[in-house]
Amino acid sequence: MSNKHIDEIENQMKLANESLPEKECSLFADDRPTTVGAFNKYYEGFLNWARSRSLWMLAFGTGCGATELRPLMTSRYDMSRYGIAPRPTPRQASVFVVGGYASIKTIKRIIRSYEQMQGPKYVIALGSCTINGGMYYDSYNTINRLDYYIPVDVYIAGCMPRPEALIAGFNRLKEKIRAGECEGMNEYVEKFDWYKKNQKQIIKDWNMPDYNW
Amino acid sequence: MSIWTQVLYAAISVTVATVYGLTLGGIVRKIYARVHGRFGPPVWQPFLDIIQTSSRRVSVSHGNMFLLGPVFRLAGGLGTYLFIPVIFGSALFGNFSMAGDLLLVMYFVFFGQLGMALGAGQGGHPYSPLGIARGLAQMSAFEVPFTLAVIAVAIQYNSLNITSIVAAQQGSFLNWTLFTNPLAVIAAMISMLGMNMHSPFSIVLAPQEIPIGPPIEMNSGFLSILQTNRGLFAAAKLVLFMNLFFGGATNLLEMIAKTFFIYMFSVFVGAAYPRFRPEQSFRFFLKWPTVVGVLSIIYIAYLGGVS
Amino acid sequence: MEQLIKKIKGMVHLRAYGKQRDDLHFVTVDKAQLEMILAHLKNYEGFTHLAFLQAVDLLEEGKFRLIYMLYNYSTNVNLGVNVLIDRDNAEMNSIHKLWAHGWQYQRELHELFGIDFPDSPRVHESFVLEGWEEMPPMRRDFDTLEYSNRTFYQRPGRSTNDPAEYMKEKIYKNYPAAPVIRRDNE
Amino acid sequence: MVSPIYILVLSLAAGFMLSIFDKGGRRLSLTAFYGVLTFNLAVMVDWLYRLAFLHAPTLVINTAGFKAPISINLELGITEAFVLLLTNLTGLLAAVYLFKKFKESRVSSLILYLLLIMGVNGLVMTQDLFNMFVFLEILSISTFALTVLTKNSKTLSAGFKYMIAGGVASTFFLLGVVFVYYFTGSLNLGFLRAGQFTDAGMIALFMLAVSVFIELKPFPANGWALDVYQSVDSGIVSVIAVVNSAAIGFVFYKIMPLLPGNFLTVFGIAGVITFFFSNMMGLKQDNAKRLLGYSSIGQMGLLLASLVFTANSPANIRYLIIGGLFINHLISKAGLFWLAGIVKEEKIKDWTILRNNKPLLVLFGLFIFALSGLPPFAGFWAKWEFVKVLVDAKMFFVLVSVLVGSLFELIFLFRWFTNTVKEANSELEPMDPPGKGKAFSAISFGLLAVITSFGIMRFFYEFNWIQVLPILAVLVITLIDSLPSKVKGFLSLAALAGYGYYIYPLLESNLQLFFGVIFIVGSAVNLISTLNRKEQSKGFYGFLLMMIFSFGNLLIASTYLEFFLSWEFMTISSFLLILRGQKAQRASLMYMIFSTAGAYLIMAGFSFAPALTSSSALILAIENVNLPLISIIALAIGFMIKSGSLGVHIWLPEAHAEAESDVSSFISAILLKAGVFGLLMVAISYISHSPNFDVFYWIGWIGVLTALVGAFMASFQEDAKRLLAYSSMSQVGYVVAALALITHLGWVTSLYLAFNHMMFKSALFIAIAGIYYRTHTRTMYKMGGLISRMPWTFMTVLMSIIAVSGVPPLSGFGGKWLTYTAFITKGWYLQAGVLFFASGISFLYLYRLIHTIFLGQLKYEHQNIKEAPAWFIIPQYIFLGGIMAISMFPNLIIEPLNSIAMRYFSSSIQINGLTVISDLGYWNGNLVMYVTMAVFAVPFILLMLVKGRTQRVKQFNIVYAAERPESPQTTHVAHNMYAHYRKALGRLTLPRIQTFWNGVAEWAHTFGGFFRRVYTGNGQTYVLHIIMYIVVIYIVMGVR
Repeated sequence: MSNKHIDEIENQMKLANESLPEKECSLFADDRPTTVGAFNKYYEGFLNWARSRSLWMLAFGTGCGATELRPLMTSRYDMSRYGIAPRPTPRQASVFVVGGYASIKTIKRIIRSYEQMQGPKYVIALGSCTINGGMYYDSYNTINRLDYYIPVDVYIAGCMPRPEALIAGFNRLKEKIRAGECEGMNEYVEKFDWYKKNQKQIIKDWNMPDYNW
Repeated sequence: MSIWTQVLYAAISVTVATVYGLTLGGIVRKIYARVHGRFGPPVWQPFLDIIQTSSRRVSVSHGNMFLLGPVFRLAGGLGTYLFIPVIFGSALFGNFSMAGDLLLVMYFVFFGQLGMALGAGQGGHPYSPLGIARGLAQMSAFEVPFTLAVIAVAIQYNSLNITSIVAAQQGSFLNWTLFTNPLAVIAAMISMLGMNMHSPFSIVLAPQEIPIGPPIEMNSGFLSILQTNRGLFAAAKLVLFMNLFFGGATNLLEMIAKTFFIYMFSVFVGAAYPRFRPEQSFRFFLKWPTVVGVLSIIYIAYLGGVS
Repeated sequence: MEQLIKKIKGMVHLRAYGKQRDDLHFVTVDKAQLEMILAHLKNYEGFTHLAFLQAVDLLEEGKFRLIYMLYNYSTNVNLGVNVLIDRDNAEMNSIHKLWAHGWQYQRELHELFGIDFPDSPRVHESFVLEGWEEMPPMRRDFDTLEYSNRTFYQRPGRSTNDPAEYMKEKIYKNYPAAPVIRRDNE
Repeated sequence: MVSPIYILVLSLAAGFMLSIFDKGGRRLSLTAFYGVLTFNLAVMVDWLYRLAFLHAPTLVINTAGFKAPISINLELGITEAFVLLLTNLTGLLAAVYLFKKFKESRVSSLILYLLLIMGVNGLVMTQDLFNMFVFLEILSISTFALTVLTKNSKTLSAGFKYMIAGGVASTFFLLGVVFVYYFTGSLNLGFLRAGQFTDAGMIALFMLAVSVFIELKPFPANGWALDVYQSVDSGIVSVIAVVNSAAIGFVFYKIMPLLPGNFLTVFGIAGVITFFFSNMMGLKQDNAKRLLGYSSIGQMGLLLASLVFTANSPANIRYLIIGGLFINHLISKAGLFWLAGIVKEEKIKDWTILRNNKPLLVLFGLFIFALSGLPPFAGFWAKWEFVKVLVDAKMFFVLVSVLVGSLFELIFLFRWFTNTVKEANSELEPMDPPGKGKAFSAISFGLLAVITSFGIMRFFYEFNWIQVLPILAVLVITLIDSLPSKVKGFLSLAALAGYGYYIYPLLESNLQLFFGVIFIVGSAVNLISTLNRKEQSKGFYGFLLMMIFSFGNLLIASTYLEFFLSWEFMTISSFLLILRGQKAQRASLMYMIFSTAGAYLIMAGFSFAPALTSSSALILAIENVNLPLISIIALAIGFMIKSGSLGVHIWLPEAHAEAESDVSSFISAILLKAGVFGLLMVAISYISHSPNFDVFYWIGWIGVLTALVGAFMASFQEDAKRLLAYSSMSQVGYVVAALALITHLGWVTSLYLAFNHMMFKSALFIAIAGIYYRTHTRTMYKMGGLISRMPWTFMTVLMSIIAVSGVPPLSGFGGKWLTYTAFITKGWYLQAGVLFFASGISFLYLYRLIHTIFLGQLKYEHQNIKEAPAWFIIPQYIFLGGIMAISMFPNLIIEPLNSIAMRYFSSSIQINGLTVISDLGYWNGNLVMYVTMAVFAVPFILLMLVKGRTQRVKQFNIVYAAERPESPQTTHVAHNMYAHYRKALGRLTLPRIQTFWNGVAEWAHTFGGFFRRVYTGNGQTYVLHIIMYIVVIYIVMGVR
């Protein structure tokens, strides 16, 4: 393949970043995310086992459900014995716990943080609001279905779900990870345009790049 | 001894130290948890964490210096460890201590920190330099009592050669620096609190103020390298302290026992105290530990502390 | 308090006065006289604190009611100064010169009710709704359900229950009546 | 052969005839006027030639056919001829200068001028006291009449005061004459001998002497003269200040043999006091001519003092001192007064217009330099010898007063100079072109200054041409200054190579060779960076070469004077280089003040030193010299000022920061090492003899604290060059401290550190120069993220800061290892602790430097800037190569240094293969390097394995708490980076030393202002001053 040809393909891979002002275009990466496949079955199995035993949760309370994360962290429920630990930065986290209703303003930050996490990454959606809007189903300002915007691995129903339910949810996530079913990262890439369309439909003030590396 | 044997020995020694350091990290988390009244993660959790971070499929790099930052850090840890003779009289754990003496070890510590600071700096996140500024400043402060203690030790044994310092402490536990020069040990142990960066001196990572500070942009494989270093470097520091102040070790078991207790000191302090503000931390080190360090030198050099 | 009301009455055209509690009173004044009375209350009557500025949509009357809630620290009295403004092309003078933090309330009102405060700084910037394009959502003629259906992908099969009925039906079915705690003094 | 009596006759005759000539047209009278003046000069040239070269006997002219003492007789010896030659020359040139005025004013002014000149000639030649009185009166009256020629009320009152004071003085003189005649029956100087005077006769002599002394305007009885200086026309003032004073000074010289020793001492001290206080009061002056007035009075005081205090010196030394001071004063003061007339600006801050006229500016600089007593001008030599005389005579009070007074003088002169050259002045008014006559006079004196200096150097000291090379370099480059900058740069490089080739065989020892490498090779590499200059850089290479040659000359100087001469050349050239910086006014002034203070200490120190016994280079010869303690202290402080030690460091950051960016590297990397070289020289003498006071213990502490404070200060800077400047201060503090150990290991350490510092600091400064060239800012927080735009420069800075900080495996670690080993071996434990603290602090500023410039967020305006030009990159990488070489193979440098230090001590280290072994520990730089490489490779490979698919992202792709960054400016953490440290240290960070020096300056100014209040401007008060002064002198002398 000639170099020119490669360049063309690469250009197609670039994102438009239309909503950024001219002078900021060079300050954000404009590459498209790509899918990264698993290793061979056994090795990946081992890795998934390790991943499931070491879940690093993004400590970002996005809704009222985040209140339930505190007792989970502290002595009463002690999530650390399950290998779950909070991380202060999305770069290092592997699990994103979306804590309940997500307003438009919040979903923008959720998307940004989710995209900044390094895969394999998992999403636990907490509370009814993330499933179908919950009590805010008719609000002008909160989304109804989280899975239209980012791929969700485990939903935990309830308003709000108690820490026990959260632990159950984490355990469900672990099972899914070990079974190799949590490929949200690749799913997001595969259906990238669809997700972006949904996101941009509600986030009118999109002053960030199309993919937040 | 051929160079390849030496390399092989070094590899074994490094592996043992890393595993040991990481396990210690796990134990610390367990202890913290018990102090909090929790079960805590299993002691092998650090290993799982390392596997997890290094098994990430993608990573993000901010540039070449960012890429090399963790490499510098681990190289610093490796180097520091490799220039320390771990077990007295053991060829297997003798490492490359013939390349230099105590001063080399003390300065090699900076190698990793400087490199990491540069890598984190290129990350472009404002919290990185904030954390580094705190870290460097705190380092400059806690190095003062530590240096004074080291100088006292050098005067006492008239040597900067770690092996001969250890050799001089053999015989009875009463020959340990701990008993022959207690002031120096006090100064050094207080500065070790700063080195290990447990609270009250955890101002660099400070998750609640400057979320994790310097490595905030570090991810995936970069982070796993840093985690590995954390284990190795902890072991290296402990071994150094053991050699200088606690009579060194003649076998692996003794090494493990001694370093474990040295480490527990900072762990217990860390579990019991809340965090200082940065300026409190600097001032703390420049006050009493420094005075103790100066006293230790006066004791050794001028009052005839060496009998 | 009565004296104050009298005084206000002497100064401006007092459209209405209501007393909710001993420490909570409401007066309604004309739009044009609002600033004057607020300045007076702030400077001479000790109502130094603007607790909030809020609006009520009186759709049926075609008005907005703006409530300037003032607080007097020395007497611990709340005084709500109400003013009615037209709902169409709603516009009001800014009070950010009296209370510096007023601009933030006004910005909020502009976004959520569409009330304009021409002098107020940064009033046209978005407040909580980044990039909102529809009718201001707090107006009562804005149909949020319709908007939500249109925008947020309702999940089919969602049902709503009254919690009390639901609990009676599902959880306490086997109990003839909910347990009632009786106390001695009843 | 014309008898000088005709000078008097002709002047007098012409004076009377002029008014007649004038009837025939002004042209005729002017011709006669200038003819007479020229004739006077010609006669004196003739006579001086005869007396000096044909060894004609002293000419004695008897008048009226009788011999002395009956008749009035005149004498013309070589001294008289010399003085008269110069005064007549000045008279002529001043007349030329005044040509336009003379053409326009009445003829009487010509007559008066001629009378004045005649008075001067007569005064100098006459041997008769009464005759002297007559001439004094003539001088006095003609001067007064001339002053009031400039018609305004100020001159009138000034002239009147002058007249009154002159009258009072004359009265005393006349009384003295009467008494003398009464007691001795003779008025002829040749016949009067001090021995003949009884006690009563002493009073007569006292009156005589004191009246002449009053005429010389001693402090504080000199208020009457100052107004004249300020208000009268410059041409005439130049005559009053120079010619009149010279004549009266000569009168004093003539009656000196009559006076008893205690009289002379008092007069001498009064002269010194005058010198000191005039200069102190000059500090506060902002009126150019009044300032020159103060300076004139001061110079006359100094001249008087030198007349008195050199009485016992060998004749040639005495001639050099007095003649040198006299010529220097005459040339530069007349020149400056003339310039003042050309510039026509009263306030010195308005002199900036001189910038429009480059030749005059050069001339101005020349006169200022000469007046300040800088080499190669006459004043320098005179001062050098005078200081020596004073030291030999143990007149320490006088010595200190003279030196401090000179420093004051230098301060106000250089304030004037730097102000003229650099003061920010947005609207430069064009300057009127000077009249031809005016310019001619000034330029002639400029040339005369140059000629006399070369004369002194050539004939008096017989210097080798190599000692003069720095000056020659300036001249040669000035000649080719119209060539493009690059050509001059390459020529300079070639010249440097030639110079290096020339002095290489002259370097007798390894030590010289080592410093030769630092000075010459280091400069040569640094010079590459100047090749980037696009504009013509007039004068730059001249001064640069001057500086580098002076460095080299320091190495081969074989006498104290040669060393000091090179030292001063170095100071001057570096001052002029610093002055080229855009805002360098204050910085260069401060540099000059501190350097000169240091130079005076060095001068005094050398004067205290015993004579050299061998003819080899000073640095070697000094081994056999037992310097006395005071000499060691003076020299050490002098050299430490140059190396920026704590307490006297405040010139350093300013000078580094404000100099042009490619000059800063020279200053930091090389100039500071000159101070180290000097200190080493002191130490060499110190170790060879057993001193009873441990000076170097304290120097060691100063060095250690310098290292600490420098590091702290560096951490709190926002300006990259200022940061590096403080870093230099800190690093040189290490060098000084290690040197002060006075052990083998200490010296190895010191030299190792010096060499290392030369390399990494050059590289750093050149890197910053390159960055400044691209970004046009030195403020670090205005940069950021430049790593992606300037990777090569980043690499330099990275390597350099590793080398600075002492992190293995680079050369810095060797320095640290040697340092601590040396300190602990010596037993300086606490010092080692402080040094370690300083080295910890150094991480702070180093990280700040590299982070705020290269890491973090790239600014919008720097998104497209390019890498620094190759001329900046090349020298950086040459230095990096050097650093890598000595890091990899430390033996390359340790072995030579070991041998250097072994000349003075027995070796304390063993070199076993590649391992250096000390008493305490060991270090194998080579193995460390390999192990480091290996341990670096392992994690690198590991990272490649585990990092997965890596996406390279841009600067805004940071997590930023789920927000997005708004702008690079607000995202880059750089400003006040160590605020927390400052907070922790609290009051310790106050700039106390700065405050101290500000206090000193304030104090000096206040005192100057206080004493100035003596001058009320009231004529009566001034007369009272004179009377009181005479009374005080009378009492002090104990005349009975």
